Amino acid sequence: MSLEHFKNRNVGTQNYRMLDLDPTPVTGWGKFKQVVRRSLSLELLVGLKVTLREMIKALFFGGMHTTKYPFEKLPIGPRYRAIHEMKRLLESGHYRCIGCGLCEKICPADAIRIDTAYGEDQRKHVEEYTINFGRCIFCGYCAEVCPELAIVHGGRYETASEQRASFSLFDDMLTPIDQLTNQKEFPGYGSVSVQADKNIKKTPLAY
Amino acid sequence: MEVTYLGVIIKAILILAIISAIAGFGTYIERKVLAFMQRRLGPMHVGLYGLLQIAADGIKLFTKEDFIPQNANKFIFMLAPIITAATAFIALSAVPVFPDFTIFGVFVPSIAADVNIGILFVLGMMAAGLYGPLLAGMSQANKWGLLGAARTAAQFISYEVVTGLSLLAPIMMVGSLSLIDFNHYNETHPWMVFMQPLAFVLFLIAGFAETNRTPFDLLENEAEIIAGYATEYSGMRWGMFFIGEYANMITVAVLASIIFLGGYTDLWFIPGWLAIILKIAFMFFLMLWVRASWPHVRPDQFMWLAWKVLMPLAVINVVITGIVIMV
Amino acid sequence: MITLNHYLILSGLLFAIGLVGVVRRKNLLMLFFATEIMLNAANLAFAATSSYYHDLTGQMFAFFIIAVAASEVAVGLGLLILLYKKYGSINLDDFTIMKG
Amino acid sequence: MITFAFYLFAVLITGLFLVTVMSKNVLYAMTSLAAGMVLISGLFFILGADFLGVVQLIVYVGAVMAVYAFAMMFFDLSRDVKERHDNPWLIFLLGGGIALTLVVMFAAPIMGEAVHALYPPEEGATNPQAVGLVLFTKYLLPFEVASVMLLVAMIAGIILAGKKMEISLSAMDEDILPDTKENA
Repeated sequence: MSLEHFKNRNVGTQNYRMLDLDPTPVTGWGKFKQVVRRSLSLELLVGLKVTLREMIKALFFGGMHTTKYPFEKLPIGPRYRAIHEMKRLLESGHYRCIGCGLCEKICPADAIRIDTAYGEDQRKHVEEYTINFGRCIFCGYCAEVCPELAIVHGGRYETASEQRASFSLFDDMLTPIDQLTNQKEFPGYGSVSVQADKNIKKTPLAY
Repeated sequence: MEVTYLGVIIKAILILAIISAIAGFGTYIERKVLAFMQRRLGPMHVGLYGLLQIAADGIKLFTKEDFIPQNANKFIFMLAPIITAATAFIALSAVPVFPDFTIFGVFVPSIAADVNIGILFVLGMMAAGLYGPLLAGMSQANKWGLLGAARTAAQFISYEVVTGLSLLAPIMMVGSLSLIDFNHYNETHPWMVFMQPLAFVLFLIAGFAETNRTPFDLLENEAEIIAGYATEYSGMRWGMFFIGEYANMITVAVLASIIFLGGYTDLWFIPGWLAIILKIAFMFFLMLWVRASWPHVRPDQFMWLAWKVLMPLAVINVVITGIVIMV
Repeated sequence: MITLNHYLILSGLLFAIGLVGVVRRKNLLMLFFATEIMLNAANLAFAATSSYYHDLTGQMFAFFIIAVAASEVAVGLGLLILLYKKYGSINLDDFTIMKG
Repeated sequence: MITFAFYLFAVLITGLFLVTVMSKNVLYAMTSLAAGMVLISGLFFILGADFLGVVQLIVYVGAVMAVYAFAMMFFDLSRDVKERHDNPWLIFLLGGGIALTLVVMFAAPIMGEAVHALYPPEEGATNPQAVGLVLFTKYLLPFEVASVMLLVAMIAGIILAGKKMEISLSAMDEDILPDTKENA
């Protein structure tokens, strides 16, 4: 099942067929005729034929629908909002987060906690960044408000864990440094729109 | 033909063991076939192709809490599943499944109890089997159980009539009530299903009703009455109802094979013992196939079907057969 | 060795049990149960006699008794249900309107 | 073996029927009665009356007792049956006396040895065949009368229990149904 299949469900455009049901017979003779017609036209066997056809299709022509879930997964949409990912700068490998704290402010569930400090190099460092996934409602405001595209929603949806501390540390969500070349620019919710450059307006000089 | 007590006991134990095993295996087959018909895989993970799923289910059933409701009539509540399982196995004791054979130089007739009223005995035991669901439903102090029990009584009483009358026409043609005689009759005549097609259809419908299989499983119709008579049951007591149900399915399949489909006579090049296994397997598959295909019926439609359609048809069939035999 | 007398004594015993039930029971349904016991005892005596004298008449009577029992149930339970609908009880002690 | 079976069955049947008569619980009474009838059919098998045994199994156990069970659904089964007994000893005295009379009655012809078989079974015929031969020759008229009686009983049962059954609420259309709010 491809992603294309997911997007184009074609709801409402299928060829539904209307059954032309006979009116319910009222008289005894009418009921009798209906029973005889339905019994002798072997309508019941049609149901048997359908199930047998499906079985043969499934067994011998590869029509089995089962996805063995833990072993194979269905693709999810690019705009899916699951566990957060923290991105790195592609050039230097340094994390993108500038510690502005906007995500902490906007989070409606009060799940994000950010702690920053000035480091030795007189730059602002993110000392601690945690998201409490017990409280996160996956609304996506943090990704939307982030000015640097540093925090985005990823596709890792299996959120069950043995303890609350899982997935909540900055380092866990950060792209591993050796995977830097595989880091994809985020196209989904909260990312820069395609024609972002055109939409930027010059600051009027009059000010 | 010499009947020894030891032989009878050995055969009884063999029937008990083999049919229990087949009944367990039947649940696996049922889940697989239903899954295939819905284009799913069915149980896959326990053992090769999920074959050990039966063992896993058994362990689960045995270790589950055995729950008895507070207001229930405890003794009868505990007795009911045993009745279902026991009657199903007793019914099988009068059914010859294989041709007689000789093993280790000992002649073995393939029937545990050769009563000369085989068919009636099987029907009688299946009739007594109605006490399982009935007492279960009435003893558990639960209104869904009571509804299930009421449906049990109505359904079984009605469809026993249809079963008996539909089998009457073949009995008249053979002139005996012994299932062995039925089998001998098939050696010299074409299969009974070609001579009595209506009786075959009626027997199948009534058999589905008496084994509580899907188009007619109103006793535990979970869409309407939770689980009917089995609402309060859990663990192995619940499992015993199902062993009984599958044993009954096998009984009906064997009866249909012997009476209507030629029994264990040799078929072209196929030896008799293999032929009857194939026939029984087909009948079993038919039950699962129907379960996958057809929806439930409403209880009032079901009673209507029994008394206004099937019973008159069966009586007409008997009358016509009688006239043909007489002329 | 089991003789006919064994069966007849058993049958008489069962009949007495049923009779005690009929006299003792006040609930109509239980009364029906007791009558069934009596009918069964009679059946047993008939079948035993038929078997020991090699005569099928006893079995014939047993068949007719079973037919009678079936009819009795059909009519009796119909009346029982009517009674229950009308008075809301099937206890014999409650039907005392004829008592002066 | 047969001796053992007879005594086992006899003790069990007596015990079960005693439970039926003495128990205060309807469910126990019905279950023990049904079990006792199954065992009586076992006695019939021992006596060689195979067909009678099976008829007992099908008609009594399968149909009659199931109909009783149907009637039992009127009652609250978790509660005991309340019955008032004025004079319990009289009952047992009566029962015992009649039992004694019965035994004497049964014993009288046996002592006399003046009994001989009217319809011995055909040589070589199985029990159902022999039964059929007698039933459809000598007892044909009673058989037909019994069938008419069953028909009459069935119609009577339907009419007695099924008053006002012709109104089926589930088969009606919504708008024909009586307005439940007004009635409530």
